[in-house]
Amino acid sequence: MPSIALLAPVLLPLIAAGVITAFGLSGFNLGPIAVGAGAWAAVLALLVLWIPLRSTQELSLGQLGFGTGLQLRLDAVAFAFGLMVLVPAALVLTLQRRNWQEAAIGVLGVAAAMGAIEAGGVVLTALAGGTAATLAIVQLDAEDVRAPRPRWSMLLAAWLALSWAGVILQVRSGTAAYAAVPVSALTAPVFALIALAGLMASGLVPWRSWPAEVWSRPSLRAAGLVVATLYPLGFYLLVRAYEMGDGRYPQVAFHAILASLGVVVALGAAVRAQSATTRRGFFAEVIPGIGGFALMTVALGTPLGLVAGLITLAFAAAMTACLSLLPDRAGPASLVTIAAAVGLPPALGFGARVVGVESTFEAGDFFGFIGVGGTIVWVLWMVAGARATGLPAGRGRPTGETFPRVAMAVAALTLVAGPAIGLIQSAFASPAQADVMPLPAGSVGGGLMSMVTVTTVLPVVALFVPLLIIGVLAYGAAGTRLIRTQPRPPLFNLPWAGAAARLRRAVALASMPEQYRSILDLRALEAAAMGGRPLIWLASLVALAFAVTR
Amino acid sequence: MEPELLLAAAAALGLAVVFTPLRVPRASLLTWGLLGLAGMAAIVIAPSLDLVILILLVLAVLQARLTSNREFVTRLRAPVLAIALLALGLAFERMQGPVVLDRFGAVGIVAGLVAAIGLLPYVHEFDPDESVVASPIPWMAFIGPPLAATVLLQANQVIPSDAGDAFGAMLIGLGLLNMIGGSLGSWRTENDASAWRYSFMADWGLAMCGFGLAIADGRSAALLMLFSIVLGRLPLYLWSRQALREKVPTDRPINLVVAAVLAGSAPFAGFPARVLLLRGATQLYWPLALVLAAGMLLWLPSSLRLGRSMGVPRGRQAVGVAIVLALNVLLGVYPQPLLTLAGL
Amino acid sequence: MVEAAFVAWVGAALVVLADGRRGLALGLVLLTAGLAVLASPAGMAFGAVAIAAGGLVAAGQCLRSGPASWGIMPAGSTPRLIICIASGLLALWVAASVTSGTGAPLRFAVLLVVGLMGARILISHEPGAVLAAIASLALALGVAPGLAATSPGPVAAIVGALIAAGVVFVPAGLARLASIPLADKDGA
Amino acid sequence: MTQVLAAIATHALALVLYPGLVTGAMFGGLAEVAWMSATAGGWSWPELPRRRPTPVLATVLVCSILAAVQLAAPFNPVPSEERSVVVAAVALAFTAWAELALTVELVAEPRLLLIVQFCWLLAVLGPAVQPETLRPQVLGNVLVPALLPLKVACGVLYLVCLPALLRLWPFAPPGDRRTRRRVDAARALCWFPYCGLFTTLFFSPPADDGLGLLRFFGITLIVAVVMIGVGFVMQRRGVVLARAVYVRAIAPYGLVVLVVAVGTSFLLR
Repeated sequence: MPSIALLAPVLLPLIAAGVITAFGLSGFNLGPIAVGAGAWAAVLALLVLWIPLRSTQELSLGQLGFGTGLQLRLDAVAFAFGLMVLVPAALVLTLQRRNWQEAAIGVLGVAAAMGAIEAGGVVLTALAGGTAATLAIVQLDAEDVRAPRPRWSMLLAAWLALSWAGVILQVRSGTAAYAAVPVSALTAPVFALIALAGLMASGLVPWRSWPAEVWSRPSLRAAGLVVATLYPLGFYLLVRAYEMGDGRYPQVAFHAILASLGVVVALGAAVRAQSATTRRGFFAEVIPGIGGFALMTVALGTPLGLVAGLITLAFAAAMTACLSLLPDRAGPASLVTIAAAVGLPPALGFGARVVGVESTFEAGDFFGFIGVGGTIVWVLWMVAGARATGLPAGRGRPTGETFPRVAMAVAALTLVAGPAIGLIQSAFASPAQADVMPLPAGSVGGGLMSMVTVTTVLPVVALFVPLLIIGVLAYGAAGTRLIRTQPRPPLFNLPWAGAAARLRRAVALASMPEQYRSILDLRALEAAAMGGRPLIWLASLVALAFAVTR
Repeated sequence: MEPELLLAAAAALGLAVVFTPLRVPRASLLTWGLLGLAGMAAIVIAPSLDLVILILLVLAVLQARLTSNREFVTRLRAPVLAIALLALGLAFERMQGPVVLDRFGAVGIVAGLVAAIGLLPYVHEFDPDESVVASPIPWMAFIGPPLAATVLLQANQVIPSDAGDAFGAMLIGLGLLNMIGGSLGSWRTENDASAWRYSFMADWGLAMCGFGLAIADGRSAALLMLFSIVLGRLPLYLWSRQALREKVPTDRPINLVVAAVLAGSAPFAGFPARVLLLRGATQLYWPLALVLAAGMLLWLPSSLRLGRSMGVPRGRQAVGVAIVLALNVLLGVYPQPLLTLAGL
Repeated sequence: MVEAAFVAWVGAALVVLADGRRGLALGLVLLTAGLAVLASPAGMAFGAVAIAAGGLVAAGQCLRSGPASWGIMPAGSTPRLIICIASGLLALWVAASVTSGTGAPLRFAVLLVVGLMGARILISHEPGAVLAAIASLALALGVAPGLAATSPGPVAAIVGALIAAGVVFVPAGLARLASIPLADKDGA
Repeated sequence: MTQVLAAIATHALALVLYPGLVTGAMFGGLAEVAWMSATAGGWSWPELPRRRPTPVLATVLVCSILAAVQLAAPFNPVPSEERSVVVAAVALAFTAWAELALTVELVAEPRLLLIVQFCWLLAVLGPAVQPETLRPQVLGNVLVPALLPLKVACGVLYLVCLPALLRLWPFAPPGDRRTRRRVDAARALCWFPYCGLFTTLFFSPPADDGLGLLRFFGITLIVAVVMIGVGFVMQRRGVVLARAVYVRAIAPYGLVVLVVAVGTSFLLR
């Protein structure tokens, strides 16, 4: 395969966007199938490029002009994250009807996200990620300008922070290419910037951030696509940081802080989920919750943790696709989705979280307490999930954008995918982990049948297959009639839950007391500065002259 | 760098003339634009700073004679101040004396340049209802970029290294002042046309910081910033005038895309400019990069406002906006040819 | 040379202090004479001629427009007088004491005229006086290259002279040309 | 392939027969009968559930048998290295909340139950932090003197939490309108994994022989009896005692255990 083919996963959606635009301008909407074709073509290209070789492929097309070259790189990490972005995006693009503008912007966003993932260096990732963020904002506002969306400033700050980290690497070590950055160049400040960028890009904060807020939009076409394309990118940065740091972050404190933050993020989502007033409100917290668990394990700095994190992220991608297509109404689709989301055994979510919690204990030292915390949060998710089964559905979604059977199929797939966790690990997660982190003997292994860690073996096939059969029989014999839809009180409300919102409101409403307004009159200040008054000019000149003599 | 900026200005004039609404008389726009271009060409090819200053005087007088609500004398003040400061600065640089004299010379040149462009604190008086050609906007967005590039290039030859630090520091200081003042002003001011004017200042702030860094990355950043002013902000401002009069904010996707261009979001030209600026600042003094990075976030609120104030471009304007967007994407993703052309 | 510098000062002071056309024209003549004399030894003999010509043309045109009076030091011109004296002393101090090397009179004249004309334009509201100041400024800018260590050639002086001569002619016609299209309601 | 099938068959056997579904159902059935007899004041044959099983029961069944096969029961077909205390803990945690899915009225004192659940998880997982292992029998075998205080503290916490988790406390769900006493099938399935996990975690693992079998089930049975006794006392004393224990004592004690766990980790670093 010629290396130029590495452009295909980025170019194909771009071409699709071009074709959609051309047809759209001539008054013809190509329809979702053709729109999805661009994304599916990218998926296919990714598979065709990766599966035959299963080794890193690179492409360099010269300098772009801001200290970085157009270097593309397809390794196991890029493959894994590429699938996480492309598959759910392709699914929602294929099924949901969009006008041609939305479709074109959506496919462009997919191309940008894929560009960020295939980028060979930090700065190029920042450029492509920033583009994906811009397109996400445009996409969301194009759909409904009044509906909640991520703060543009936060996304821009994320990618600017990454750009800065990239240029620091360029200045210090002459390169910001992931594979070429010397370990010594990844200092604590540089990593702090990368981590900050990752956290902001994916909205990984304990309070309600954009991955939860976008699910409260009246229509979820754009929301699903944006979460599918943007949410994994923050994690991608945290994973790539391992590659630059030779498998670890510059200081162990970063592992501890980020892993703890992961628990706190999942806890925040769980607390909100257990107090949701509608099922949609619960589902809104699912992706942030899974993200919190993923952050907890990815940040541990152990091979097992990273593997668990990657599997969790794959699970998040599947849930994103599922939630994007799920209608706001009771029924088996919602039930199955809730079961999958909370990680009912032997689902993929269950296996991923079990391995994730195990990885915290095996990380040693105090990381085990993070695992205890993670388990406690998981229990809170169980409560929230159980409560959500009987909540009122929510505001309802346009029927044209929901596909309950597909949503249920995706959720059911994650439920029955528990036994396949070994396969996912060996084909998807472990190669990615091996690309960025040296593997100490015995830390993680296994194959299709089981996941082998230092202290335990999780016999995924042998244990989960019979359990799955028993589960199918048991649930098959059970009826769902007894589930009562009713408003359900939250188990608890955090006393400081509304504090942030109250503070924000107070700041927004803050104004200078009347009697002090004459002291700092902004209009007068503006008039003085912008009035073109010679006296001000003279004073400025004197100030400058004074300054240069210091 | 100057010829490239001249070409950009010519391209901007072409865009403005071709894609301006039919009701606007193109002939006069073209006439005055070409006159400005001729002046800029003269500035660019002028062998000495003295000639540049003299040409500037001619341009100032010519523009001041255009019909406007503002008085002739009032409109001349800032450009003449600029010329006087530049001349005094140059004179100080040419005299033999203590180092402080060279620094004062640098003050004169920097302050003169800032006054010529109309940046903080030497802001030209602005009437939002004034025609664009007679307003201070051409100084900022049309004549300013090639002028700044030329003046700074020539100034580097006359300013001794002893005063070079002060020269760079002043550029950066005034750049930060404009960056913050411009972006905040653009966000908070009541009048939309004034908001556009402030936004030019903010962009200029970044460009001045780039020039002040006095390294290749800084100059590259400045060049890209100036290109985004000439080939992005200026045409968009021209095409927003009708909507500004109608005062109908719109929230269409195109308004957001325009906001992204103005905010310097990826993949538009402002983004690599910012990356290069951060890179330059990191090489020089990293806390400056921190301040710059924080300041760069101030662009967003104002850009959203300006994007919404543009209305929905239709017909020829829509084509023009599309071309501007394409140019900005090209510069944002692949600025290397431009930088190579500029010898950076 | 010192005398020429003094004449230039007197001329510049007249341009600053006068509001009538005669006063302005006289100021321009004196200023032109001083600058032309100062320019000639700086390797700008041809430039000096150009300066003289440009200045005289400007003075001639100035004499034909504006109120037909001297208008020197009208009521309320004390600040202008102070500026003239103070700037003269400051320029003298810088040119003679702070800086070194030959050509102190030219340094004095350039600093003084540029400074005074700048001040004149900033404080003035009369177009005629402003134009005279601009012409003076152009003349000063024309001789300013003489401060350089190497011979600057006559180009700047010629351009300066042309501007000085031309600036007092242009005003009204261009304004009319611009008035209709550029204030168009469609924005450009 | 044969190995795969054999492994699946072995695990299926464990899940269905021993120590899974059948074992759990028998043990739980006995415990339920004993509990009902104790609370009703005399032995009577309990009425079996007649309705079609609910999703709650299905969930409890799946989770309880998954937890049961993680126990260090002698002759457990699931190999020792394939067991995990996390799997057991999480699976059992699901059983406590499944009823909430039907209606809120079926869960008594949910807030309090949640606190108890957290404390129980601390009791189960706390001892695993320092040894850095999750194999239940290894944890049960830990007899390092420095870890014993923590182990004892966690064991006590486990026992204190258990009556609440088995819903032996006197708080009645608001929606419980049953007049005739029926076997609580969901709870019956939980007796064995809960009590067996205590035996597994806090006693050294038994050998795979008759004596070991006797020892394991003996201890597990004692735990069950103790729980029935404690539950009986609480039922007799009413909600006052239960509230005093679970509202005022368990959370502070849980914090003490947490401090002990952290302190132990510090000391043994």
